Amino acid sequence: MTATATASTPTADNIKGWSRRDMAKRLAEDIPEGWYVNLGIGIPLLVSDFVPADREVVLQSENGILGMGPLQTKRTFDPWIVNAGKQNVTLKTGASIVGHADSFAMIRGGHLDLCVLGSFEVAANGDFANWTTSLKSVPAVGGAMDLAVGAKRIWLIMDHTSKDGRPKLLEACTMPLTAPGVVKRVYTNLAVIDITARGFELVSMTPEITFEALQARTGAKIHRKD
Amino acid sequence: MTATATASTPTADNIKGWSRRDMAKRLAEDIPEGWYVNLGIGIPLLVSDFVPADREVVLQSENGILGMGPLQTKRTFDPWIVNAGKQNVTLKTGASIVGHADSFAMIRGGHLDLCVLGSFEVAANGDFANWTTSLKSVPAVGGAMDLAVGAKRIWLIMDHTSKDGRPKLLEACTMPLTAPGVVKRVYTNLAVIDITARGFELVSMTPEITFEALQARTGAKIHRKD
Amino acid sequence: MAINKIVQSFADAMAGIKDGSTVLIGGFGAVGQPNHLLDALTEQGAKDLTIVANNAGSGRETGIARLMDMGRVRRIVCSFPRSAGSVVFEELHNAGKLELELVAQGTLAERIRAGGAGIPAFYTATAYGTYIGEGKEVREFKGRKYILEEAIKADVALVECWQADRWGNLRYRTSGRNFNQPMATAADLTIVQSQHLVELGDLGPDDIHTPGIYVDRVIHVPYGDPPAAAPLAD
Amino acid sequence: MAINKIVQSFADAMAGIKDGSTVLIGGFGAVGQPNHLLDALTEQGAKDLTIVANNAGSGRETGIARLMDMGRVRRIVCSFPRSAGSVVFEELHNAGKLELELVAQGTLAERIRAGGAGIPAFYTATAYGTYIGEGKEVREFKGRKYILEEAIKADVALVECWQADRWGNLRYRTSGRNFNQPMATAADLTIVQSQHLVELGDLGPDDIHTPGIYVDRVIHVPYGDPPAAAPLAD
Repeated sequence: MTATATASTPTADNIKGWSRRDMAKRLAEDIPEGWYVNLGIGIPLLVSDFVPADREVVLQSENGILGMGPLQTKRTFDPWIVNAGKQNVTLKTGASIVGHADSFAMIRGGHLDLCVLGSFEVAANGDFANWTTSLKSVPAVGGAMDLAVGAKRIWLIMDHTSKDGRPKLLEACTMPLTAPGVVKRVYTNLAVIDITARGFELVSMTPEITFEALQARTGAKIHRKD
Repeated sequence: MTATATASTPTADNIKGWSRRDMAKRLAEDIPEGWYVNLGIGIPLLVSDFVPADREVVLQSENGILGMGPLQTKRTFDPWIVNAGKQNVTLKTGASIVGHADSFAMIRGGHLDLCVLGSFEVAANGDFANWTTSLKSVPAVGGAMDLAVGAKRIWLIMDHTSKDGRPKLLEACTMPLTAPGVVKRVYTNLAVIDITARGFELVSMTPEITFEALQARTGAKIHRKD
Repeated sequence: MAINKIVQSFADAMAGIKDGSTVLIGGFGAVGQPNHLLDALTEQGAKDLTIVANNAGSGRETGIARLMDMGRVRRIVCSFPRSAGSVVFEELHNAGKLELELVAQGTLAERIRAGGAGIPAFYTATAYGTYIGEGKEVREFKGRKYILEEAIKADVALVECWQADRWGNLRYRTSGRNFNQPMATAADLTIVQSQHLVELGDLGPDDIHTPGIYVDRVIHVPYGDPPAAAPLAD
Repeated sequence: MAINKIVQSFADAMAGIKDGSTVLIGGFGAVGQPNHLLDALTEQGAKDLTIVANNAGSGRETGIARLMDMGRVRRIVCSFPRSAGSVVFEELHNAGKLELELVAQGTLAERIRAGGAGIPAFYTATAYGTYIGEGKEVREFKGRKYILEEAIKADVALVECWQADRWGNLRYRTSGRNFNQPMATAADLTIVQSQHLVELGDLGPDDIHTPGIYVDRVIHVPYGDPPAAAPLAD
């Protein structure tokens, strides 16, 4: 638990670790063929660029698309197809459309193998906070809380620390929760970390850093896998 | 309340009143254009034969048909279309099909203007019993209880008395209820009777009988409309 | 005579909507927005409205934003009130002139579906243990905790679709289905603007997204395509 | 590699079904019955089953009736157990060898839909104040009384459809949709017999009744038409 105390002090840092594209690629490679996956708005959507071409993964968008393809181009333009981030996207061959009630029934009924989300904070008990940093101004929640409890697995893709060096992987979240106890794995710029009954467990880390330096940048104990 | 006492004594009876087809015709004429109507299995289905040809009424069948047409003939045979009574029926132009969950959402959500059912008994408070005469043997319920609470109006079409002359319109049902307090109108071989806050209220009756004779064949007080 | 739900004017489409109504408004992003019906509702004048929609509008000139800007809305129930362009919402909400009920998007969809399906309330894991779930009844089923959510049943639903016939049978075009489909089922008066009118029977029985029983009025509004979401790559 | 849910044998279709499973069985009347899958399940040998279906089978030679007659079923959840021909059900139930849970048809459909949608329980007016509702929790919402019903989530669903592709996207033919559609969503293992196999993309995105996410295995069973319900008039 001394790690926590150390880590809550901002750490002067010139270790950048993996880029967002590296993180997305690493995560994409961990998705097996045939999984049904929802990618949150923003960085998570990058994951779709890195799913190996010979691997069929079916992307869901919470506004009712199953089988979402890449962003539209001028050549494929169809303004009637948008994803949850309200971008114009394509449909893959085999795609299907449902309305919002059926789409969220799919999400909340435990049918997605994986949902990848960004996050402000994650705790060693699997709590995470990704919908608002504060309740002072009016927050917007969208489908985050539904995805958080509905998918079989929640994986987060996020920076390991804030810009001023404070850890985002914590003993307990400080921001309003999206859902308690649901995160299974976190992909950061410094490491890939599972969340198990023991708390954070290291899967892999960037060679730019030592385990001790990683621990120092993390707000709760990191266990090594047995 | 003396009526009740009188009526519970079987009444030797050679008044037949209206035929089933008469009852069905009378009920059909009371259905306005544009109503969505579910007709129960058996006698209620007869009603569809008497909807005036120039009046569009949309029939629902609880296994997912909206816009049910007449029974199939050898000429129109399609074994893939059945109604709730498991008869091969036709679809009208404009018909739509849904699955069982969506069909009962339609029924239970209060979207049907009317459901016509047969019944063993009905009470002056709107309770009715049409699914089983007894719980001694294994009963089957089907969609009766869903229709009973879901439709905007429940109208019953039934004999006024049992074969041995006992009233089926009662102060309180003796058989297991299908639903409490939902019946709005009863079409029998002797009369058409509304159920209001006062109880049974006479709408019309066969000229073969007097009001007193009708009352004698009824297990609760019949009020005349004001 | 025959059933004919097609109306010829926006005034007929909006007839009878009362002050104080709860109004469901379909659409997600720029797609499937019943903007012409919203403008007609603004014209019609009903006020003190509660509106239920995924977003709280953007800009000031049209749709939900205009209705709010005209002071017709007392309360909004939505999942994503704040977005680029939600200026009217923020002004009114900050000034205390517009109540907000924030609902998770899936819970919103399910509450509306429940309203149409005769389910007064249901349990869901969504928002348990969060700010949004605070104060709601918690109950455990098979070792997991859920909160109780009540149905949303409205006076009016405004819906946009691709094809409609005189019975009110509807089909949506791809992402235009969104909230339009559940909302069509959950109001006493469902009003639809349709890009195309088709003959009864043109929509096959296995291909209808919203059966006509849910629809009260249809008006033909062939406005064309929604705007592109953002500039596209070549 | 590619996703391919199509299996070539009934043994592959039934692989892994365990004793004690809860099995949803689609169909209504003679239409949409997954009878070939039921026979394959009988062959596969799993026993001590709970089955969920609208009816309790008829005859003795096929389908649910045969599965029960072979002693594989411990409990049945259905709305209409007794009908012409339900001889096996009556024998076993009367002999105390088969438990029955009688459920109103709409509640059955909604409980299954809830199982697929992550709703653990919901309130319904159906069966309040009746024998079937006895002992269930009663609660009032807006002045009306409802009972609490819990979701049905199963180990296996057996489904019949008209068209299927290798992703498991399904379309049903008219009355064949029935319980097949909600049941496909509510099991850990959904097995489908399809009259036709089609290429991926043959089913338009707006025309799919069951998205492939709900389906695990598809087997091609072009058995033709169900029998006529009764002799027809000329």
